[in-house]
Amino acid sequence: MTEALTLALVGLLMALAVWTLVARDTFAAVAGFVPYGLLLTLAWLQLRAVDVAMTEAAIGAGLTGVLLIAAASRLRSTEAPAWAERPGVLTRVLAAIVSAAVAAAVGAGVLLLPDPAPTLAPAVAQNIASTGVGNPITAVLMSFRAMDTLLEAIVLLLGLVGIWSLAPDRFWGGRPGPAPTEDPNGILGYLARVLPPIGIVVGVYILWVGADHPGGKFQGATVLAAMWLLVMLAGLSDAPAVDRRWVRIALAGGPAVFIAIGLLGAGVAGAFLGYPEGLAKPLIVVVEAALLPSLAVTLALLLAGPPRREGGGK
Amino acid sequence: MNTPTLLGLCAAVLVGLGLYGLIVSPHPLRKIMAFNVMGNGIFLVCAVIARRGAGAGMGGDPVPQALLITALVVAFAASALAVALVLRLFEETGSTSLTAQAAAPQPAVAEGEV
Amino acid sequence: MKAIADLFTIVAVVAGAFFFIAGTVGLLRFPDTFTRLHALTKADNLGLGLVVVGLLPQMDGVLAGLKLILVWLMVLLASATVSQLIARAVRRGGPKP
Amino acid sequence: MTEFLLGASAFVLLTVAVGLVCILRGPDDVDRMMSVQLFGTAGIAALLLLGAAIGAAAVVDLALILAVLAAFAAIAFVKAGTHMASESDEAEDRA
Repeated sequence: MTEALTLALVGLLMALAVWTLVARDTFAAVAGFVPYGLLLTLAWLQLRAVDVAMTEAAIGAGLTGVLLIAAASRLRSTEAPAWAERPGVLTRVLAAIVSAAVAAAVGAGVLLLPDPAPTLAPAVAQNIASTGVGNPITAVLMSFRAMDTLLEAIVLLLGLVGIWSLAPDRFWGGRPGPAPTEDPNGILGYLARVLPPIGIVVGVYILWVGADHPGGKFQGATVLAAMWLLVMLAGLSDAPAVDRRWVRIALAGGPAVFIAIGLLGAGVAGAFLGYPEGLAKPLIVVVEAALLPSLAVTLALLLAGPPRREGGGK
Repeated sequence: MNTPTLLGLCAAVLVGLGLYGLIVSPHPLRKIMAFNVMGNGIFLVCAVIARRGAGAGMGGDPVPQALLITALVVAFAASALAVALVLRLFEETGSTSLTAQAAAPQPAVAEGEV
Repeated sequence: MKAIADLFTIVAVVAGAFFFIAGTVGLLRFPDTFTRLHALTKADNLGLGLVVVGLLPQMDGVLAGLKLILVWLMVLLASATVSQLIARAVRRGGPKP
Repeated sequence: MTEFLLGASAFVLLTVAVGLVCILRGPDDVDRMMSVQLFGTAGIAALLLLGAAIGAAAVVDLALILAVLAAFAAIAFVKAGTHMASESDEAEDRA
């Protein structure tokens, strides 16, 4: 029966992937992308990667959909000209041959994977006790491969800097997105008052259980970012000017704490990002708690886009 | 054929479809989506490898799984940056064409652009 | 006891699956946007509600059960809001129904 | 029991997917959005069923995330639509 479910998943994933490629209407293609993310969530779950499924649910099915839908609506007028620029038959045939060859190579790679499969699971299981956390993914992210996580937090910041630098000169340091026009007492305002309290609890809870069960800061931060975006979309609060000091502090705070604790490790435990004996879990919790608001603000502002209005008073 | 293999082959197809879309789609937003499809295929292969490495009481090898979480978040940031670039191109030129003649922008308000 | 719980799960989940069929058929067969919206919001919420109720006996503890019910309530909230928003957007003369 | 839950999960998914694939062809964006919404709800149901089948307790937390974010795609759609309507008539051309 589990094969039947997998087959259904595989069929639908491929159908939606084809759809996003062949649909004439870009919005229709984007509309297919949201369920596509949801199906991937189920695929991660079938592969027992529950933590990854959570991230996909939050980012792939949540934020990416919003990003693409908003962009597709604004770019609607560019569709017909783009369609006219479609490459000729020869290019398409060549592209199809190349793509099929690459797909065949990847497929062969999957079929020829070594058996028994190499795995680091026993190594993680052996050393997880030294970190004090119960969730092996969190142990890997925050201890064994902490450097990756630190660099990732910084990559997100760089992405945001890249987006901000797309702002026209006169809006430099201004507010992203259009001015709020929504009636704050409308149905969206209602949702933006009811949902965020629950959403914030859920986000923090996901961070909290992440120590011992699937969950963690990325998933929690995405939920928090979504709640902030909802409040902004409903017109209850305007997007902040990006040169505000609190925005800058919120963005850099998490990575700064992470680096500080890393340097502490360099002094006390003999390696950058090494944790002193017995202090691993409290330090991991501190870093995660510091990263949560930073990641939430970063993700929300990534979605809000470059500044498009003056930043001054309201 | 078991579940990881099936999903692995699905991943191979996704990589191929994404690559095809990336080359053929004329619209940059569609290219971004195609790139995401391709990326998802690669992530799926990675998750299949993680699943095959199940052991020590875990459903999969936690190291690739942790890297996948990182990858998903970074892929989102990259998509957001790419979408912002396309929207800026549209605001600047009124078109999203990537061909040479249409891409000569008329910098009306954007002198000193970064 | 286990058998009764399992039977309850099966009955409720099957009923839930039926409502998902109903929702899909409604979406495909109803003539205009408002009636389709009606089919959608009734069917999917009842479907998910029945699945949630059916899964309650399979949960490990009270907390998991409460979270499961919270999931349903949140989807109800989302669905109610979305149907209002869509109906309003249609009536305001956006894309024609 | 496990078999039943897995089967139910696949069944719900396939049922709604049939509708999804039909609706994605159009004609209206509103209908596309509604079928996406229906698919979102059914996806949560399929997820919970699969989670119960494989005994992954954390699936409830996963469903919680999805439920909190369930409205976002549609909100982005409606917001984008109203902005378009006020800015120009381009939205009408292809709708």
